[in-house]
Amino acid sequence: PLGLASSLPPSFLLKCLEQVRKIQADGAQLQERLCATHKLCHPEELVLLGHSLGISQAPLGSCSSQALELTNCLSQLHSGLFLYQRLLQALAGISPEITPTLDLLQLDVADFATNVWQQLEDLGVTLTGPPTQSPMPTFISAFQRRAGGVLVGSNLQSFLELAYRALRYLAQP
Amino acid sequence: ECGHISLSDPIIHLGGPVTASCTIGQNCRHLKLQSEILWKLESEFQPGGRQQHLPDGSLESTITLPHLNHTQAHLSCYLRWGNSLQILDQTELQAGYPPPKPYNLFCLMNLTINSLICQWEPGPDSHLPTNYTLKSFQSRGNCQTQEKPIPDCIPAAGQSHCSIPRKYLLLYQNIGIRVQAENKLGTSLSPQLCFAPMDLVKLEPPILKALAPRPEGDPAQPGCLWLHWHSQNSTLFIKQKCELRYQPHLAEVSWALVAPLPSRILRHELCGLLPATAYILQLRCIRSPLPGHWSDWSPSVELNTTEQ
Amino acid sequence: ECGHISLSDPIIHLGGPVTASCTIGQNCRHLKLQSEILWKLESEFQPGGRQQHLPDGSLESTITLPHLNHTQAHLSCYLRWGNSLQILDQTELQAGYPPPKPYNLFCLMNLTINSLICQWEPGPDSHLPTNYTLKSFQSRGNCQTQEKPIPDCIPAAGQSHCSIPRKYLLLYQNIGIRVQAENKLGTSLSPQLCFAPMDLVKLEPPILKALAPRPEGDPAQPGCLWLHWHSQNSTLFIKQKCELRYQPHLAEVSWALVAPLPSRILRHELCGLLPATAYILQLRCIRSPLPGHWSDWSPSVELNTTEQ
Repeated sequence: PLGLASSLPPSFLLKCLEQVRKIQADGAQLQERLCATHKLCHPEELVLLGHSLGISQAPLGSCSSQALELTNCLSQLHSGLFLYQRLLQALAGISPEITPTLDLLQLDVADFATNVWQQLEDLGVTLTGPPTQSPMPTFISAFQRRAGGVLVGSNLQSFLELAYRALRYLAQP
Repeated sequence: ECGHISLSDPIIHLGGPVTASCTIGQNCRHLKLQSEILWKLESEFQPGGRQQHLPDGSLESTITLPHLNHTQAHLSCYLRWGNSLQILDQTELQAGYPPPKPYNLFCLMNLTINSLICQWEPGPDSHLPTNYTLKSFQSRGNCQTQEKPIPDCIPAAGQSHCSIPRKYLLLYQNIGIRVQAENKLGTSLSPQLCFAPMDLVKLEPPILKALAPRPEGDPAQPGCLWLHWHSQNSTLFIKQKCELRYQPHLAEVSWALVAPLPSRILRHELCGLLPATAYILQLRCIRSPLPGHWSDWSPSVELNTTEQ
Repeated sequence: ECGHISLSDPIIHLGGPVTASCTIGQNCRHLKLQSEILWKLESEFQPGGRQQHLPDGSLESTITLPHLNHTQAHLSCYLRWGNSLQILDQTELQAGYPPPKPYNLFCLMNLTINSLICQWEPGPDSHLPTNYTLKSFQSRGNCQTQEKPIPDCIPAAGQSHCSIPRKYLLLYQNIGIRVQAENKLGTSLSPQLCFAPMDLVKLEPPILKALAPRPEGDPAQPGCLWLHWHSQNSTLFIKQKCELRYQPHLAEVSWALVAPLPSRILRHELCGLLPATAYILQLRCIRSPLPGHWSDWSPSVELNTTEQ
């Protein structure tokens, strides 16, 4: 892809792809647990609640194949990961059965965000500090945290799907 | 917050009724509050929700489930929104019974680990998280009056036994003790026991050993065995009596018993046995004349009586 | 206090000298301070005590043991009193070596328990209580600079391994790590390792299973076996390669190897084997092309090839 990725160390993209797959697996387990333990299985039943809680989705426009520009894509990827890391943190106290899965997912997202951030720095991209901090939703009941978990998990999976396609495109020899 | 379920009490008697109401605040104007509120218990819709507009403009549905037969269930409040159903709130119902009275409270004083070990039967499952506590106190008389409280003994989760360390006990003074069971639907107490810990001492099994027949003097008597035994050193300070049981190894013969016997003997001659037969012998001891519990039987010793 | 031993240092290099002095304060007038002070190491008298009266009237004896060869010993100060010997004071000497450098530091990232497990060789016994600590930090480059410290990992007593929980790790960033050994005679450090935890991932063994020969179509080929395998679900996100080894069951034949193989195969036909022979097969996998450690071999599967 136009030598876009030539400026990247060879293993960086392979590691990113592996990290995306790991986060997707963690995310799937979170959704599976929320369904089994709390009968919250369908994100489409929580759209209304999502609006009222203000759970936003992270944009990844500059990673779509038409407008793929490496540093913009990586910057947007980092901002999105940073947003999801904060959203996952806001879900703390979701429920004893779900907490271990949520903690691992959050660690993996933070891990991936750090990786992308450091690669941007190594590429000499001057970042003005952590991305804009949009306000986090406040969950006032256990149910809202669990419903929030379903919505954030579902949004994160779609975000990662886009990211995976872009990274795989960049990783093509 | 757009929808909120409120319950009379989230803890319900199993099989009993539960009434819940789901209120949609008028701050959810974008919900065009003509929609229908629906109820689900786990994943099944529940008919019978009575819906009304409240003076403050909010919308409320109230439902009564006559008999809740789930020990744990999710109750969800839905709103029909366009052609989709939206969950507005969900609450977890827990149903069970008040805790049954614990029974068969039984205690033993173990001098090896220096603790009073008590166990009990918790009774049928109340389906609710239930905490058991062993409550005890030192008492002069027959435990009607409390002399000095003893700290509560909390068993490990799910266990029906607890050990009170020696430092809280006066071994020769009465202790009043009972088990308390407590869950969100109530508390119950086992009958109280009143005893001096030392009177429930259970000794470690004694040590029983075979002896070679008398080397000098009379030839080995056929149908006789020579034994010696002593109880554990840690309990030698206790006056005890013991009993010996024996039976031919293979025969389906019931045990024969020799009692009472002293707690230590250097040389005991057991006769009247079948010659040339393999016998199994065991010994146990009990505090005596003061009260106590029988020790377990000692590990069995296998001996053969001599030929005719 | 009538007699007091003071030591330059109670912790001594094994084989090294130790100097002690025993002082009898003049507040012990009843001891008629003309008596002789004697020294014992364990139960043997030690000659060479130099005795003197101090200005303040107290009596002092000083002794130097040139080579202390006990790792632990009691040093006692005696006074001849009438025709008896009285112990006035006693102190415990400990002798050993400074801690040797721990070596062979080796780490594995275990994704099942989500920890980085490191082990090392402590080296020869220093004869002194020695504390081992796994010290590590996150680092951007090749671990020359410390980005963020990681809490010390303290192994269980007597153990030479320690696990760093995932929450302290960035799996894809370098970590600098070394073992510190410390006792009262000094501290030593193992050589430092620098790696990204994920590059030391050791996968769980894959699951290898036998398959019935192809039911439809071609008859079972003699000298062939049908297998399928997949790695554990928890590691499916990792690109891996695997290798298969097999050998006739009883024959002392070395393993034959088939590699590289993908990490999951629904149906693999292994041919070129001896007909009507029992074979043992095992599979293992490794992260690839990114670095990692080989998994253990899977539990062996035993299969028989068909007749000719």
